[in-house]
Amino acid sequence: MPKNTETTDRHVVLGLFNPATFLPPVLEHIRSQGIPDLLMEILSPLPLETSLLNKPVRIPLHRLTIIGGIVGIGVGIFFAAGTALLFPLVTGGKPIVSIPVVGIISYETMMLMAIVVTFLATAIKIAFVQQSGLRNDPRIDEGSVGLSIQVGNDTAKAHTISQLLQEAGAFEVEIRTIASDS
Amino acid sequence: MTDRPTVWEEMPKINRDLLSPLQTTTWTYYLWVGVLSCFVAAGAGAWTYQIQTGIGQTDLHHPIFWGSYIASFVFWIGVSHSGTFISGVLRLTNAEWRRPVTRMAELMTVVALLVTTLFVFYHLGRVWRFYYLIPYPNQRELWPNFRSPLMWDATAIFTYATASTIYIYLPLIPDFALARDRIQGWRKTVYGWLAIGWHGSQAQWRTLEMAIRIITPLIVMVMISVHSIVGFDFSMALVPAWHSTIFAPYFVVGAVHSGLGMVVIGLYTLRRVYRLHEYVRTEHFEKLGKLLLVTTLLLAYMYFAEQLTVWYGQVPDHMAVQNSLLYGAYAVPFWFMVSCIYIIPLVTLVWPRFRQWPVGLMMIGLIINLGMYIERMLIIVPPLARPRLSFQWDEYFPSLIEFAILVGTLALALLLYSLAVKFVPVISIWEEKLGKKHAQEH
Amino acid sequence: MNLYRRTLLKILGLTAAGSSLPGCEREVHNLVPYLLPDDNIVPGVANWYTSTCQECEAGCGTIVRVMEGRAKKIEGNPKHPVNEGKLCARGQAALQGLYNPDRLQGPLRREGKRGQGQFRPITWEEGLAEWVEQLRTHAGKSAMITRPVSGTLASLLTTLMDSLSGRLVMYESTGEQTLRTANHLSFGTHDLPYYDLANADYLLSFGAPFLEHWLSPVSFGVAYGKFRQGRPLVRGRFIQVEPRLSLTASNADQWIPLRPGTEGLLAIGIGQVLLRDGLTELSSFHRTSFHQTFSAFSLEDISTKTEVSEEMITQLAHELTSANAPLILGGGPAAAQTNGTTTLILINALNVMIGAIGRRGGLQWMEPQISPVDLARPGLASELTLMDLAGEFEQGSRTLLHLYRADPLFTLPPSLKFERVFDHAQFIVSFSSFLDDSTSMADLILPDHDPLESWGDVVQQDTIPVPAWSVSQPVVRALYDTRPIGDVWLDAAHRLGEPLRERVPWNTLHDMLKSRWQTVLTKHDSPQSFETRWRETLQEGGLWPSNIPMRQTNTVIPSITYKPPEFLGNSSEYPLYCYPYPSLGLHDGRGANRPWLQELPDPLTTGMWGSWIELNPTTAKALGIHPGDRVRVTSGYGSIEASVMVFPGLHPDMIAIPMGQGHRAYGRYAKGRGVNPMVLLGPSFDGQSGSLATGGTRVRVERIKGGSRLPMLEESGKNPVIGRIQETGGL
Amino acid sequence: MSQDPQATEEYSKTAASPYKWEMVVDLDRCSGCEACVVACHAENNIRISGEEEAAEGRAINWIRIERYWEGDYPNVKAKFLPVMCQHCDDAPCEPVCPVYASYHTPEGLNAQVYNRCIGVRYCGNNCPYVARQFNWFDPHWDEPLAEQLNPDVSVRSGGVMEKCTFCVQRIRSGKEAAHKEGRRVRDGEITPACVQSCPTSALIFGDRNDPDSRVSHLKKSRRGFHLMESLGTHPAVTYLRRLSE
Repeated sequence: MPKNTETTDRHVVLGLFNPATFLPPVLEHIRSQGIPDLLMEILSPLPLETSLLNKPVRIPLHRLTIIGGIVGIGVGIFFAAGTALLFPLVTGGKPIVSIPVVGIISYETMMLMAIVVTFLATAIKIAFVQQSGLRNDPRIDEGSVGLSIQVGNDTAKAHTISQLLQEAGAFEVEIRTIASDS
Repeated sequence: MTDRPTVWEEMPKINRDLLSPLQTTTWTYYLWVGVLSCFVAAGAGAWTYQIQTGIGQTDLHHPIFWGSYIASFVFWIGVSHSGTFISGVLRLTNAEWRRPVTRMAELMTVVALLVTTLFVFYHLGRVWRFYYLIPYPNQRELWPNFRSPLMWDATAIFTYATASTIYIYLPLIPDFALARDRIQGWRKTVYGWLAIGWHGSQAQWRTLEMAIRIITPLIVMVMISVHSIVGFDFSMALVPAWHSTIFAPYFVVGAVHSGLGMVVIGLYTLRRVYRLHEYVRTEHFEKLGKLLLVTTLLLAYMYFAEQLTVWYGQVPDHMAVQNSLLYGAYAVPFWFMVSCIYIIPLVTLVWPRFRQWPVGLMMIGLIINLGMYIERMLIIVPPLARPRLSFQWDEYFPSLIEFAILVGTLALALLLYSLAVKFVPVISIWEEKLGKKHAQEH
Repeated sequence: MNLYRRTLLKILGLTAAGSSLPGCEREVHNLVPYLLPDDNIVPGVANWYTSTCQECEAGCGTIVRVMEGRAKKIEGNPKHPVNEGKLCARGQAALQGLYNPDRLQGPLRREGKRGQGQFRPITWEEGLAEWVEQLRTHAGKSAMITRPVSGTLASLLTTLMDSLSGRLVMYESTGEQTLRTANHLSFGTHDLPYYDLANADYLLSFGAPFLEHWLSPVSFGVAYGKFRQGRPLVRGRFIQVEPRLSLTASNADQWIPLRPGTEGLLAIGIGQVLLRDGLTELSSFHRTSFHQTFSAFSLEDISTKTEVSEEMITQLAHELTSANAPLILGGGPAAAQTNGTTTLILINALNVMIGAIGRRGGLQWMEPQISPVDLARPGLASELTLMDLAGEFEQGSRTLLHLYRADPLFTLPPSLKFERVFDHAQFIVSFSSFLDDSTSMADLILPDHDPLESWGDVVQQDTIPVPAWSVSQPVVRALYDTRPIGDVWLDAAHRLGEPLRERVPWNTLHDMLKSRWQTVLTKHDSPQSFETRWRETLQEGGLWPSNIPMRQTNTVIPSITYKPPEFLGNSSEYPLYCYPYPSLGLHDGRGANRPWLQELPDPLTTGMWGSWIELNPTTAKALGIHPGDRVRVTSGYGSIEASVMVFPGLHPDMIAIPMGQGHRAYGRYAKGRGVNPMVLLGPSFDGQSGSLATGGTRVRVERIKGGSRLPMLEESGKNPVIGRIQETGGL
Repeated sequence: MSQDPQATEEYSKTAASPYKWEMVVDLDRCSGCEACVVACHAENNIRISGEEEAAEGRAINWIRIERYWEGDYPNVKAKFLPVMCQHCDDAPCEPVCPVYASYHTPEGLNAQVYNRCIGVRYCGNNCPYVARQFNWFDPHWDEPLAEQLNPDVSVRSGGVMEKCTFCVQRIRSGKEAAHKEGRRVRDGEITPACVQSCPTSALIFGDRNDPDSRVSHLKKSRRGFHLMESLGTHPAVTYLRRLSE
């Protein structure tokens, strides 16, 4: 039993539940212990329709997509119109800058940029929400739901919470400690 | 809910089943890969020879400047439409049954696109100067000519290739994570990178789903534009029987037609090889059969509209082409093609019982693709072979070198696909689980 | 500055087609060989030199573009009266004779048996020594067969041959001997008239292929242009009568096919109508003589024999008389029959009837002029003359044979057994530049320069309005260790010593040439020195005195009795007439070693690089033969095999075969390619002119195994009809 | 040539050129003698294809005489149509080239830039006159035939599209000559090889902008027509109909 000493380490408590038994009451019980939703995170092998935790998830993806698209149109116009003007050559009586061509090219580049930007944003988002030591547990994919709770550097609190989770019906609880200087 | 095992209880089994192709490999697989590699090598040799000696190794000659390479180019782009259509359109329409099919279809898309680009290079007279096609600042200050439909094509295909790679990657992230935790060795690290730290938190799930929701409609639009532009390559030209407004939509539908056929083949084979009968069930074949029936009718309708217009118009230039198809030099392949892509699918697929017969559907898939390949040839060659100056009328049939390259490339496509199967779960695991969940809830 | 550089880069990026970069990276293009040690050679700057085309006997004036000592292009000499700056395909292809990869590069001595074609290079000294030795041993027994030469060389050879009491035979397979004889019998002169096509307004041609190879094709081409569109209001009307639709016939407003060999009969029919309807004024002498000639047959008899309707015959007669300046030509297939001369005389008679003699737009003769080389071309030999020569060799009265640019073994039918000459000749010397079928039988080969490398002159005294005395000069230094035939003969003459030496005192043909031109150029008394006049002449390309008076010719046409053509082989066994025609590019075969001409599509069949048999579609159908099928053509004298081209413009009872292919030697492009139709022909002659009746042999055709696609420009090979073009306004 | 300001202008679209080149083909004069074909081969270093390639339909001709049959024996007619690049003002072959290998000069020439061409062959498909010819292999001349090659014209390598240029090298040198003397090019001063050789003068070449040039007059002829006028390619080659009853 470690003493209640001042360390800079942070603790994360992960409890594994059987999906059948993991129900909103459980969360209620934990909330009642004064743990805000912000510190909680639910890990699941597939997306859960109802968001059990009421914490806002704001992702500005749509806006990024639109911005990407607009940039793409610019690129398209440069290719179809700009390069033609840079070195104007008459070909077959077609105008140097042909509107339909500009349309087609910028449509494609618009799509390209929109999709690429959206993807990058998504990837970055996915890759960097995992701060605060949340880690995957293979057993979750085997058909269970994980509830992870972030605790500050208070070791004692970590233990109480793990108790709490066990009462709530977690068939397994583990406390992870992340060295802050790592 | 208690008598039947819930999806949660099935999960270990699902994981095991769907990851098994990645874990266990039989000697037949190695044999298969070995054979394919030989064919690929032969094709590569043929291409090298063609580059060394000259593009004259084909049977092309004026006025028939385009032939089997361009036809194959069009064909393979068509195949690439399978994935996007299945996973894209069906996702948009929330067709639950799509789930086991999407991943293997998307794989086809990516492989097909890789192959497609190859044909552009086969076709070039001076392939070592291909970089003239790339828009980059150079000392000549000369950029590619974007007024050329071929440049529209290049742009569209680049977009499409990038998009579909992204589109297959996103839903793969959770599965990569799954594999990362279950497979050891060098692959573990690779999966590790590819999973970009996925751990299934609700935030990640939501981000992922939102991204997919945004990209799906976009990629469907790209898909339609791509093959429309391939159609433009021809309809922008003055060539009789190319210069037609229906080409763009016609090409798109044709692409989906052959694409679906290809999916059926893949679906059947994979289910057979990896015993996925639990996941790929008859209903899937039946659904695909229905889709095929629809595309058959749609395509036949468009083709008829096109030919009827020509026939009734009786414009000599166009008639020359049509006659050569109906009862001229190209009559045999033409009628063969017609029966392959219209008649046979129609008379078979209308029977519900037939649609529930996987083997039959697989065979229809084969026939349709054979037919569509010939159809691509017949779209390109006869119009070129019947120029307005009848003095220049001529015929064309691919040379041995061409055949070697075509077969080699087909082998390459199969090879890439077979290798991919060993690295990527051919059925999207989490989507499958989700599907089962929905099924149980309602 | 930077801007300028940029524009330069743009140009490099965008060098338009045919920019001045020497695009091909062959090292020969980097080094500049100063073949002509000449101050005015500037690299990259072209010089033009005048010369005279020697591909056929028309003697067109040419200018040759020379850069860095290499001949680049031959064009017509704009100042030359014969071709007025134009030149035909064959003339332009002369370059590929000069730069032909199979040219003989030095004197050769036979090794092994004669005809095995094994030769060993020797020095000129050895060669000349041996030849002179042979000339001594075979004194008085030598003969020379040469393609027609003219001017100084001609006079040199004649002088030498008769002082050696040898026999000089100038032979040209398309020498129009029949025409010359017919004209001699009709007008009492050996000179051919000038057919003033340009000023005629109606042309009736009995098969004369004047747009292909007849007499002077280029000058006729120039005239034809004027005949059609040269005059503001007049467009000449042109009717061609012949059993095969030749290139010339396809230009006619109307082509009238008739049964082969009956052209004379048709002429009689037309003349009959002219006389009957009193459409002609004639001297009483002619009136009587013509009347019996032209009333020998009834019109319908003629019509059935010729297969030309009576209406047509009458119409032709009336058209002839309604025209202002009608002109009638005869040649080609009409002359290629056993009754050729008679036919052409009858045609001359028609010309007399329509008053075309001496008329503008008719037949004209100029007063004979004193040419710089004091003699016109010596008479050409007919095939019968060659037979006579062969006889001399058989008897042993001739033992030493010289060949110069003549290939009798190829151009003569084997049935004439001309190889006798080569069997009996004890020694054969050839001066040809190529190892053709005859030269490969030679014992000693002393190759001549190419015409573009040598001095020479050509005298054109007939078939043109003014005489043309053209010179040709070396435009490039000799490529190989060859010597001009003139110099070689002079050398030999000097070695033989007196009396030859003082008869031909010159050391080179060039000296001889100049000395002869000196007499002329100084005769036209002018202040400048000879040298300046000579230089001017060279710049002009020759000398052509203008305003030559017309000669009055008196027609001496006797009363003619028409005799029908005779054919070898009976019609039951050999149902078809056979007509071998000189091909547009290869002519009688001399062009077969020029790739340009091999690849030049025959304008009507569009065939290239080979031989074919032309069949009328109905005949082909009857025989169950399809285009591209392989057939065997058999006559009583030989048989050939080739693939068929169905040819809509051909008399159903006739097959036609292009000449020029089927060489046994003659270089990589010609050897073993196609077939030589001469193989089929039998010894059938036109008695009066003694020339071979090439149309006088019957054949049969049978389909045999196999069949190959002959190279054709017309890729469909389906004889397309005009579709779209008519829609856009027709041709 | 690159230093010649005129030549440099030629490539900038903005510079309006004083010349517009035009060819007239008088079908009533053309006898089909094919002197033009050999002249073109000699002038423009056109490769010798040889029997095999010719049989494959790959023989290269920048100008060819097309022969069309009409009717059946005995009333059969053969009509000749010389076809070369029509140098269309609205050339279908130009815009489809993805690398600007085919473009339009201010003088109305349809220029083909060999060193830019990568052999996509779209232009070949899109030329209604089948005027464009392709080098399926590298060219070859048996020595010493190559001695004859014209240094003013680049030899085309394999994999490159080529076609009639109206003998642009002759046009350029003609213009330079005129430029030195500070005058316009005279009518008939510049003749492409085919025009120069044509015995019957069926081919006429000149400047459309010069109202007194022969081509300007002949263009107005009632016999005049363009090949496939309905396609709206506006060719720079005018044909004069062959007259026949």
